[in-house]
Amino acid sequence: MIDLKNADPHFKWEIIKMEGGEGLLKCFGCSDCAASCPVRYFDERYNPRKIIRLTLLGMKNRVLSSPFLWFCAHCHACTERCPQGILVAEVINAIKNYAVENGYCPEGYKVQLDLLKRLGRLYEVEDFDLKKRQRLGLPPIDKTIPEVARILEHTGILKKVGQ
Amino acid sequence: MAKPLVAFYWCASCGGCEEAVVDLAEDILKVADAVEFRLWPVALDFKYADVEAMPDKSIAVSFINGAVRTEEQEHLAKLLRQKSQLVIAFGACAHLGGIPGLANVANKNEIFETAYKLTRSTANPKGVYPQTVTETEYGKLKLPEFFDTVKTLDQTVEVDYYLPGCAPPPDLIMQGVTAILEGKLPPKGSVLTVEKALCETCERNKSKPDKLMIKEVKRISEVIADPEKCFLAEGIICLGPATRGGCGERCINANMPCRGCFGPTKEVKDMGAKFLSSLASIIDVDDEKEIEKIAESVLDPIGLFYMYSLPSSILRRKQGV
Amino acid sequence: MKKYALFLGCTVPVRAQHYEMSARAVAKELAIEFVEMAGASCCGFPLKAVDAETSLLIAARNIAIASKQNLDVISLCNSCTAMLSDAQLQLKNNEFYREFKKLGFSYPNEITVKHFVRVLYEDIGIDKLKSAVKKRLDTLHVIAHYGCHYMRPSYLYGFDDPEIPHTFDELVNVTGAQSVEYMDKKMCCGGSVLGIDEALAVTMANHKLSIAKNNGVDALISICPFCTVMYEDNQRKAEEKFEIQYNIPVLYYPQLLGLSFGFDMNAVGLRFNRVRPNALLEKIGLSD
Amino acid sequence: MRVLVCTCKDKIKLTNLDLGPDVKIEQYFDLCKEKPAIDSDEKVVIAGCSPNLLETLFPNLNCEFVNLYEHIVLIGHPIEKARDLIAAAVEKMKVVTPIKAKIFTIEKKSVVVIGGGVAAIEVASQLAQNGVGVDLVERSPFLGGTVAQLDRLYPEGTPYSHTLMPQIAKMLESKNINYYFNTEAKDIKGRIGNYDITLQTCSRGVIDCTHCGKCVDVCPVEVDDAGKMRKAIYYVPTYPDIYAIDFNACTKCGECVKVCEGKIELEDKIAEQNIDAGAIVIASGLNWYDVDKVTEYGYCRLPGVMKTLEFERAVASGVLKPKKVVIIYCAGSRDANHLPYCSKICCFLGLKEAKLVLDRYPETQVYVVAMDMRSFGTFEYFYNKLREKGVTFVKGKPSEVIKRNDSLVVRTEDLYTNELLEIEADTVVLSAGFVPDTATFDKLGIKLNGDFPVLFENADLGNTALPRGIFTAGAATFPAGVADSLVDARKAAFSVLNLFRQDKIETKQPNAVINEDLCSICRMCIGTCPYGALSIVEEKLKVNEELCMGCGICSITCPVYASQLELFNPQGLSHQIRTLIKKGDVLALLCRWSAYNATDKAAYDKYLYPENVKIIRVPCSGAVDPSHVMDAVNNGAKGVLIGGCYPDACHYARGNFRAKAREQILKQNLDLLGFSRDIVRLEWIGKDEANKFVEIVKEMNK
Repeated sequence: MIDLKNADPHFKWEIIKMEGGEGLLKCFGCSDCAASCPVRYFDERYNPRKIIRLTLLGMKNRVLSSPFLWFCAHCHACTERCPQGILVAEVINAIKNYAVENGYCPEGYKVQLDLLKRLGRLYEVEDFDLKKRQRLGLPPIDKTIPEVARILEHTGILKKVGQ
Repeated sequence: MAKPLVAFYWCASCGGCEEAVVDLAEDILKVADAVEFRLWPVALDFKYADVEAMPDKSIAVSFINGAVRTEEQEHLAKLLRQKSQLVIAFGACAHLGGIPGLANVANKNEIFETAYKLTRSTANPKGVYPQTVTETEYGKLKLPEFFDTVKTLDQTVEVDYYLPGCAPPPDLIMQGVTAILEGKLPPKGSVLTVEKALCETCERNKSKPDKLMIKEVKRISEVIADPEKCFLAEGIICLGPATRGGCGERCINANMPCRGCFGPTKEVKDMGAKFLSSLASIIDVDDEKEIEKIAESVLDPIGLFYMYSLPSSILRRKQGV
Repeated sequence: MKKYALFLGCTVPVRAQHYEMSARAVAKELAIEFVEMAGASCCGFPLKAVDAETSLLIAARNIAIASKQNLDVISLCNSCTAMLSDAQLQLKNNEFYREFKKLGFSYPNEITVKHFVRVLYEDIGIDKLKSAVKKRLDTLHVIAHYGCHYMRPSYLYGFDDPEIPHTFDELVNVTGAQSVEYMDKKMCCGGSVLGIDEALAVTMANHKLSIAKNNGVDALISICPFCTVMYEDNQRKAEEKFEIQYNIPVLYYPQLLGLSFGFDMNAVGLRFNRVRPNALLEKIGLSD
Repeated sequence: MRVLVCTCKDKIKLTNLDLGPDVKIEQYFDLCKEKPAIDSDEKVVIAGCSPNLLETLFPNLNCEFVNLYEHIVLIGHPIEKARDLIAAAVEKMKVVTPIKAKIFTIEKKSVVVIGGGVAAIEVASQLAQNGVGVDLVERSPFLGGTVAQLDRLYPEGTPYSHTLMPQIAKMLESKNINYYFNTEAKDIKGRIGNYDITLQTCSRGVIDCTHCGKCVDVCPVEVDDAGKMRKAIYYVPTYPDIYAIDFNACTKCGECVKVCEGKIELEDKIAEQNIDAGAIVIASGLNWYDVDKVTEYGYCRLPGVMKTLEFERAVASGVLKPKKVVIIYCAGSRDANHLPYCSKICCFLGLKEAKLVLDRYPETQVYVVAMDMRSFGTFEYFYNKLREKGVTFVKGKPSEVIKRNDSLVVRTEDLYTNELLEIEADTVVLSAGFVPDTATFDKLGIKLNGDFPVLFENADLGNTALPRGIFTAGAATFPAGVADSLVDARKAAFSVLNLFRQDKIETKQPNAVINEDLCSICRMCIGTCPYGALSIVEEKLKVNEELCMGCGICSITCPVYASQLELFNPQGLSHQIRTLIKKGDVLALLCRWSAYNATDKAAYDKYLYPENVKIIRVPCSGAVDPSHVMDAVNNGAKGVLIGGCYPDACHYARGNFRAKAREQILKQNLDLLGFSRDIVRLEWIGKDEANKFVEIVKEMNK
């Protein structure tokens, strides 16, 4: 049961303030998003309509702690079809961002963040890779791009996830 | 026949108005032929005492540019009024207060503090501010009093005509001078340019949609404006609709929106408030929160709506300081 | 000669060199000049779920590199294209631009971002591609996998029909290979959930693999290194999980196009494909 | 200037009022009874009780009312306040432009009815019976409009002819109607009482007809007319009894001419003629939404996916015998990418199609997939009946229709079970919405609000946003069913009859007047007019007197005061404020439709407020200029309250939003000039919210 005693009426307003969260209130629950969602097609535990619904009801803890929130593949199938013009994938992403701000960052993302901080890219470029590129006639690439770390410092995201 | 006597004086101004006279180019020789200068501190050496010694109304016309900010300027404005048949407020500062008029968002102390203490290039360890009287071993040195408030010329003395602009364009100056010399002047108190707003003659007005509504307010510094399109149609604030025309759209032609140096048209008392109203009205958003957001995006409304006209507005200056 | 800045991203230069090689080879053939983007980083997409602003700033910085050279950007990866396109749109937003400038970056020239395949379709054109084909691959039947961020979200791209996409099929057909019409064409590869729930991701990838198998095609044609990871690298996992044999080669489109241009199979890096396309090569008479 | 002061039967005791030699004060014991004569051109000030009452007794005058009873006596303020209020009113009246009477002469007393559907027929019929000459202009060759395309009408399912044919028969009894078929109004000029309409008529092809039907037999061209097959020469059994050629399909092979017993001309030519009228009724009906734009549902792409009309006609004519049907509701409706609104009638259309197919083929399996079933009123019985007939209703919005193994599959989520649902079917019916046919409105330059010709959020505006000589009937303004269209048509006919009783209409409603010496055609005002009354005609800004409703929003928008509202110009209000406001006062500028009424209520309910609160009545919160606030502040006002209607409830549609934007920027301005942001407050005050008004002014008075 959804117990509204645990609801936070500010939650939806908080999400609207997030980048991409703007359209949230327009949802009228038609479920076109859920019916279009490829992830839900294979795993009914993920349901974008339900996440949005719970957000509108203010069930903050339940939404933020849900492991299924992270199932969104950001494929935008829902966005294309939403009759209310909600950028559904962006709204879900806004909720994810909010979850990160509130200490719910999945480990996988922390690893990626660390890689980007150190390297500026997701994969380490070893000498082996550079040699292979050279052999294949491909131009050399930068091993690290420290500028990325500067951006991470600037936005304070490292602090947010406790790095 | 003796040539009419003319005075040209500057109060609180940047000197641009004097430049505008020089910009008359060869025409300045015609003016010099027709009149005799009795005071023109920037160009010729006359003493105030010479003017004081003249009989009242002996000067045919005094052109005064700049706003009135100090005791000396006030004194000269009054003196020239007394000695002249006609007083012309020359340029935006004399007419409306101009850029120096924006100082009315501060008072004397705040200005002194900024100018003589806080600016990084200032070294003033003792914190000395200008004094009206300073005792020295050579005697008393006097400086004119610096007022709290910048005033327009007509808030100081009666003004017969206004030559608008920052600075007035040479062709308008020439027209004005010719009208005076030929005695073909409009009713007293007129602004010596056209009656309608800038849009009337602006080339870009044609590109404006009939229903001009905007969803975003932009400043020219934030975007690169399309040189063909009406600024307002692109959401860039342009004071053209509220500003008297006759300037030849100099700014518009340089791809800068109008900032209102020619002042309001005749029915409007408070140009800034009026244009604020117009601009707010075309914000095409029907949501209170959105409206608040857009209103907040209008940064520095005083500098925007009252760039040249704060001292001539209804409230004239910042209150309570 | 058309000039573009080439954005490689993370995966392509390190894990999918054959994609890069083949793309460079066909580009050269089509008189497209790639200018390297020195200092380009990750596109920012992996951080979007963590903090949208950070990811957009990273993307915008990459765009700034191309903007300085006043070159439109070509990306080989669907996700990179989406991320960079989003940032390109954001750069027109004053608030974002101010933040961007605070970091000391600038965006002097307005440039566009396009996927390489979109450039082939829009800027080069079907006709020109057709005339470059020297060896028609008429015997091949393939399925074209668009991937999500090729045409979605349409508000970023305004390209192709997000419901009934057709451009990539047309491009595949140019080579002579037949792009087979199939169900659930727009289905996601599952790549985005790989890090969250591998079993689910593999199930998603399996869906299209099974459709491919049912259609009896010779290959699945991909235009995104992410999708290829799902369909090729994880094919074995899908086979194990669903107890089925697929053995479906996954080719990058430039590889297929290169073959139709008459390139040597090494020139398009075919030996790096993890599912060996031996049967396919045999069909077109290139078996080694 | 005359100032008429009423004692309200001795309740207002105002003595020794002297406002200088130019102002003549007249005292009345009971103004309501005594009713002194006031010249309609004269400017006067009337001081007495609330203008809400006085205005009904002294309507249409150049008059400013001063409310002495509700604003002074009842509220217990000293009577000396009256002097300031009256003096300020006098100062205002000195500078306002008096109202010029607008006279619309009704020169022609005939009507043009545009359209030929049920609404148009009803209007024409009613008017003709009442002796009004009617020109009925129909685009197609036959009467009947959308209704004639249907098989049956909901909810009973009666054949359309039950309704339409008696209606046509009744209309044909009148001799006052000229019919123009294959005709469109190409151009409309003029104004109320005298319109000049250019008609453009395409040829019908069939000149004379014996109704033998041989032409149809020999015609080789088959045309799919929304699910029903017909020939290029055809007949719709309504009116007139003459066949017609569909020149879009006709190949001009000449077979029909050979067998014709009457006369056929295969030349499609266009003729023009002009007619005049005193009024126009637009009954142009509606168009079906192009559902092929909803690409995910596969219309045009997947065989078996059809529109409701096609389905209805195909089932009714026996061409289609489906086994399993899915009816998808809101195909493109309530959808930001297509029709953002609800078309109101398609829920019943869908139910009707379900009943139709079950009536014919009871064994058919029918699924209705709907986000919401909007079966208001008696339609709930219809909905109940269909459930009992075995229709399966699914709550949800299908994501897509696909083809799988030769059958159509509707993919959706079933919101009742929260599970994904795929329904296989041979036929998928898309119940799409409707769009009004706005071609005529465009020709008349009538402002559309979104998709519709008139504003709907404001009941009053629905009637006033059209020029005075233009009326609408039926589904021309919004999708409507047959019953609603007929009621609406009778209403339109009544309005026209009412208009034609008079030879002229005179209004003294204040209008905006443009001072061409000042207007630089900067176009700031045009878009702010809620009625589209402003436009540029021959390089000059013009006010359409038929449309202007006197809100004053344009005069406040105008950056040079070139636009001036009669009786309420910005300079007048400025003078009034400068005279009225003294140091420490609180000025309340209140919308006459809402906030001002609250002050009357405050007096009756004894919500007292301090005497330094001075109230001025304005037409709209959108008719207040920031410089008015500056004036009051400059005079030392402690605060300025602008009271307006709640959002979306503005009498003039958008005036309060304009006010909001001005207030928000003004606040920033005043902040920089050293004032509290709250020195000016725009508040939404309902007409009964006396307590809210009083609380606010008390706060502002602190």
